[in-house]
Amino acid sequence: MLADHCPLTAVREILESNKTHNTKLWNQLANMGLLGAAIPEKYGGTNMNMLELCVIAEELGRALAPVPFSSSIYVAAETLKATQNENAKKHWLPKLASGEAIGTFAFSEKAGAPTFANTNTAFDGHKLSGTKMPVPDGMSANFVITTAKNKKDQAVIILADANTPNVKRQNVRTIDPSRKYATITFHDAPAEILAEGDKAEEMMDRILNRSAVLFAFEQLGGADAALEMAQTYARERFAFGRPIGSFQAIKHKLANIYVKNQLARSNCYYAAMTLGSQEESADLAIAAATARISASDAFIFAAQENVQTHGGIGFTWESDCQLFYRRARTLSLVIGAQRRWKERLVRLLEMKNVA
Amino acid sequence: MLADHCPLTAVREILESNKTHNTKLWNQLANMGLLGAAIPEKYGGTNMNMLELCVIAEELGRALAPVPFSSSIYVAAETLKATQNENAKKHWLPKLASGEAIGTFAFSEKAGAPTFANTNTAFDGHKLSGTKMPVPDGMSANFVITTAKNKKDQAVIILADANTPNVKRQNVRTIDPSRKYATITFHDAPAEILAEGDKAEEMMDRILNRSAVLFAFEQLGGADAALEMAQTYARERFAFGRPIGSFQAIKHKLANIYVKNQLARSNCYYAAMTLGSQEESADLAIAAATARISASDAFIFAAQENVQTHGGIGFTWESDCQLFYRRARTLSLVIGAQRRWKERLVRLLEMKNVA
Amino acid sequence: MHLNDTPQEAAFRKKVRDFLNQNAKPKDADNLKAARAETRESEADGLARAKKWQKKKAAAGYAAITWPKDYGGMGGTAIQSVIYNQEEAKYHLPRGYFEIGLGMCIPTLIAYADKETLTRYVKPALYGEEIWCQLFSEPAAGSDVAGIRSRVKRDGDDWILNGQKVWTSGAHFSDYGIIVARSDPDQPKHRGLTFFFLDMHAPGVEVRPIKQMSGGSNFNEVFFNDVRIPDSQRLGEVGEGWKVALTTLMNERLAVGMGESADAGDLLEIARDLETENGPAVKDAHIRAKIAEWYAESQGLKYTKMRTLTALSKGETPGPESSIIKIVSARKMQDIGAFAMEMQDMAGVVSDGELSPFGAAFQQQWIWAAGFRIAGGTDEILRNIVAERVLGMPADIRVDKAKPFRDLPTGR
Amino acid sequence: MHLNDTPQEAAFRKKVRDFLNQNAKPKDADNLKAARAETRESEADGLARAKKWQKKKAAAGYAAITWPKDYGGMGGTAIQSVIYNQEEAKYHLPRGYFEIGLGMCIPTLIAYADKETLTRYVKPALYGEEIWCQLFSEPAAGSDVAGIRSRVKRDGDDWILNGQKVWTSGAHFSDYGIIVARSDPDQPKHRGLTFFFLDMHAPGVEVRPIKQMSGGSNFNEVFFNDVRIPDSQRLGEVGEGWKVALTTLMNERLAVGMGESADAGDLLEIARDLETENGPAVKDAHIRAKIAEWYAESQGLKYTKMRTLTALSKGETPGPESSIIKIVSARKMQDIGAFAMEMQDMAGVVSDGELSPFGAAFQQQWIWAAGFRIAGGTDEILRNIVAERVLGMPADIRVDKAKPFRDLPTGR
Repeated sequence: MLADHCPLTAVREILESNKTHNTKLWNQLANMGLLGAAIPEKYGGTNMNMLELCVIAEELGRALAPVPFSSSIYVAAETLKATQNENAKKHWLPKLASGEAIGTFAFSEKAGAPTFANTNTAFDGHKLSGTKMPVPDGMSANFVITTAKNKKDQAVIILADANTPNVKRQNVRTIDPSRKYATITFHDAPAEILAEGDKAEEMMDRILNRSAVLFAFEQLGGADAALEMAQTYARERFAFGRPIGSFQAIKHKLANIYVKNQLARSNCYYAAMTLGSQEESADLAIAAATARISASDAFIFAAQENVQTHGGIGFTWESDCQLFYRRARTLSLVIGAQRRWKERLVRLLEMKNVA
Repeated sequence: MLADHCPLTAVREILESNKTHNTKLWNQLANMGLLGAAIPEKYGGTNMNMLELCVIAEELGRALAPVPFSSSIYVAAETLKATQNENAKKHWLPKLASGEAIGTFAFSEKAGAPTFANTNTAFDGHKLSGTKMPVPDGMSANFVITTAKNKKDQAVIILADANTPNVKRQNVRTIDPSRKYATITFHDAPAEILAEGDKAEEMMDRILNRSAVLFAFEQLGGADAALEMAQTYARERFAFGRPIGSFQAIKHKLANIYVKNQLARSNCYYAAMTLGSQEESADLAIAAATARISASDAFIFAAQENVQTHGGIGFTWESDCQLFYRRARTLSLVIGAQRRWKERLVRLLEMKNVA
Repeated sequence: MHLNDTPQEAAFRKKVRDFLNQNAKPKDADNLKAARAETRESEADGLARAKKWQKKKAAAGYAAITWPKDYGGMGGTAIQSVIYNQEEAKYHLPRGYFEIGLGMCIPTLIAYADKETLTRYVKPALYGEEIWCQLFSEPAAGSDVAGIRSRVKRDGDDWILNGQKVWTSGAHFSDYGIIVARSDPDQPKHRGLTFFFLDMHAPGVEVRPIKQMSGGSNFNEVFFNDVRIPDSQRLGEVGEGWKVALTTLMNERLAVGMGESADAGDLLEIARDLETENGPAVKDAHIRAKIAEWYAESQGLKYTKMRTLTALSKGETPGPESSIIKIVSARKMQDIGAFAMEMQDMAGVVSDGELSPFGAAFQQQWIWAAGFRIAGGTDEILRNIVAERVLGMPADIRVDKAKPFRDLPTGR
Repeated sequence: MHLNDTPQEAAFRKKVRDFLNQNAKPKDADNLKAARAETRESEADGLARAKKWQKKKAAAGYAAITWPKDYGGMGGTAIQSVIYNQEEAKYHLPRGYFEIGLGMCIPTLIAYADKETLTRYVKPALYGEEIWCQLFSEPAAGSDVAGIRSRVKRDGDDWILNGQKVWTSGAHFSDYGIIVARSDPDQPKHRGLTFFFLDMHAPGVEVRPIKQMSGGSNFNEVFFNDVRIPDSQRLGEVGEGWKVALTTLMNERLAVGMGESADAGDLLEIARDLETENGPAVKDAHIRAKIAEWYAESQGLKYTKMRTLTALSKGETPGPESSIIKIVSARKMQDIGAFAMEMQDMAGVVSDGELSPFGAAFQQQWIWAAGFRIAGGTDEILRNIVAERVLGMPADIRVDKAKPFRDLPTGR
């Protein structure tokens, strides 16, 4: 569906320019009501349901869509839906639903696992100070959801307007310039609390669980698109007088990709069902981590072996192989590396104690 | 060379019987002077050198030789060579060299990593009490080198005569009955110290380093023999009107085995050189761990994919595939699991600080 | 994905549960231990128990849920059959004696035999009175299923069979078998085959158990020495045996069972009890990462099966994509077994159930998995199937399709 | 294994060191940083520096140690050549401009050209005055090296060349090239090829750089539009170009360089600085296990190269077994790059050298490795080579050996 609105040439356009995202596609998504699909009507959304959002995520993944959908919707909107800060909700959710504003999240400060314990960002009750890096969609975002410590050394989740003189941002070069990142520095920037103390920890869990499912669908879409690209090439490219797809080395490589994609798809479907249920299901955290782990694995492998299937041409700048190779890796890191999700999964299994 | 003296039928004979080892081969090794190859002349050996012993180990590995060579020579003799307990040396080394006595080592007490810290075996200065399991060649050994704590809670390495009424032993069923194991219980068994305190820790390092190189050569021999078995079958077995070795699935499998075997061979050669040098080289520990890791990996993979290459016939009892499958796994665990050797290697690299 | 029953399905499930509750004992919480207790039972005892149970099950209509009522079936849906199997698996009931007969042999008969034959054979099979086996594999026809060398020659109204089959499950307790043999070696490989059913007690049939690497004997070699088969037991036309065999094989992948195997959760459990050199195994990041990876794979398999179920419930036929289940689970079984042995360190070699954690289940599954990666299609054959039939990759180059079978090169 | 020099070798090594010390600057301890400084240099500057150095090196006799003295070589041994390269690698010296010419092109000339030709071309190549490139790969002839479609047609004393080559290293700064093209498409694939050398400045030769996934351009496409080549520049007989090409290719695997890449030790180093969610990365058992595995692989490769060296020193020719070095190291490069990015967590995406640990070396190598797994033989082709030439496995079934080239099916 999105392939019509967003061919891979649109992805390449962002990759090769300083543009932050494809504004035409972004406006189309807004006009189609897709940005507000999971936002309550009260806050300007269409309140379809989370399953709808999963379907959209998969399509965005297939198209490698160069838009801030994940930052703004999977993370910012889902976080705002959960806060008790009604002002923030009323102010920002309708703008997210209409596409008028872009929100993002800024958890990382430097290389290594970002945690509340090691954050150097401070919130004094009114103002925020610290530097976050790398922030996805940091250049285009209107506001930033970020982590900090308050004066009592407790965890806080903060919302800061990005367009104030006390917020400085700079583009950061990454492995996937088709999605832009920034370094954001807050110098006594005005900001408000979304959650504090234990509530902040809970909110972080919620952010991770929900966005993991949505990112997993996006990864799944990408993994399937990479497999299809490899399949097509393997059928059409000849070597030694026969299609390269008739060689077991290629055949079994594609079968291995298919296997990983199918396992990921199954885990994503289950996670979507737990995400879609009315009650915040106890299984959601486990299902989300499981889907995230297998979808990361699937997309990384599919993208990598798609290059290999293409041979030399796959390593050229003009080939679309690179778009998948870059995106797969970026998506696997965006809400924390696979190794951290594995650790999280086992911790959850231990807590459930029935693993 | 050993293939003549020890065909795989001899291995099968031990696998399928209660015999502890092939006594004929054992006597031949003794008569050829191979048991004493690295034992000083002063203690009844021929004192060739450690390289000689590496060559013998590789040949024993190729033949999957069902004899207590590794326990008696790689471990017991090498340990005795290092002790300052001259009585023990004089008493046992000549017997090991002549094959008159078999020695072994007993470090494990239960599932999990055996350490001096978690040993439940106690030595009161004269008598030893505790249970060790599983002990390779425990049924045939004349004496046992074992770990314990003394009354001051220090590490000790102990030698206990196995043929006293205070030592009870019982055969233990393992995954590889072509090499027999035992549970050994010491009830106030008479025993003597080989090393104590820091010296015991040092001696344990020495035991691990030296035996790791020798076991690595044994594994290398096994890995190459398993590869050759798979190669032969892949050339001779036809399916779909052509040799199965003409299919890339099999071809690339064998290439992958070859790659691992070659890396292991290179690491083994380097380890042999450090082992063979006059001075106890600082590099020995690192080289030994490296050789051990890659040889374990190579033999396990070669043996496992040899079964797979053979298909159904490879899973039958009559097929020799099982002999390799079992032995590869046993050898990978005999002086500690791979995961423990990996941890050891990184610790050594950290100490060297130049990794 | 099919997670919840429709009201009709729920009603059927309840009926099944009532039947099972009246006739069988539910399994303990500890499946692994229970499964092991069953494996200690002698085969004769197991068989007797199985026949008794099969009779009851057939009488209640559950032995062949999807078959038409004409043949003693229930005329039910595939999803009802799945529901029954899901529920039955929760009880201590004998399994493994009738699956091949009812899952592969009798359906082939139903597709190809005349009414008289069906009247004679279907009911006794359904009630467990007669057991059937499938005789396809040969020493030279494993992955290459059509490479069959067993010969049949016409002799009046009969055929004379000579040759050898291998990997025949249950041949030693079977009364009948279906077999495909070469009737014309001058034809190309796939065209000179003819299909029969035969009496396993006929003169000239000799069954020898195969001892496996694992020590057990679940399979047999079967030798045929001038075995006489009436032409009335032929299924399909002369020379069209491959076509008939394909009907049978369509069902094979579903029939190869997996048994219970130790999984990620079991690793987590033993990790709680084991020590590494640096402390409790359950704190070791490497062990935790592996547990997470296998857990994700296992859940992926579980929900893939549910997706198949959903397809079934919509009336779709599950295709070759189900091959992925065996590709993943066989290798996972082998790797998890090996990894648990690694965690047990030097004592990982111990296979004595009294001394080894989990009754040496990990050691056993490590041995078994080596065979499971081969049985019912090797990893390599299954990847070919997925690549060709699901992903549309071109077939391997074939050198054996056109030549007369007798001219094909053979190895050992 | 060759670890220690013989007295003669030691003497030679000393002579080399003296020469290098007088003429070049040794590298810092920090190789990665130094290597990166060099890559920032412009190509024009690098080339000028390289030509200057090559002249000095050739004058001292080190530019072609193993060549006969007749051709300006030293008449030395292969081991002396290795010793020289080992020592040279320790100095900041430009590399990558003459390797293909002196390693592949000129040796092919020496094997096939007449004395006059050699007198004209060898010395300028040796002294870095003229640079050579190799024109074999084509869009449809990558892994399938013989699938060449570039056409040459005889025209009096000349040949007219049309077509396209691709992946030509250094074509943009080369003066001459060796090329294989199809002279007769009615012959089977390997039999209708003819081999030439040609002037890269001739009319009709157009060189266009290829932009790689990594952003850089180390390779070119080369287009030929009615390029005239005198028959005197033909090497080997008409139609025997494949035989000549094989001579060239024998040397290729040795010429494909690997560059410096971050390895297990570097992972250990960044692990000291990074935090996981549970504390220092260097304490994480999973990270430690991976470091150990890659360290063992790297050492295995290092000593495998030394074993090759030992074989060289005994006068043996290294065979296809050296393919394993690239199979292992390309994949290891990719995996280590990816793993380090994992360790860096969310910030693993950052490729800005000022912000990312190790100057983003891991990110760069992760991109590069995707190409390195392909260049000079894909992983898959190299495994075929190892299986067939080292392990004696039968060749793949070939459908393209006997038919006329023009009748072979083509894809895109």
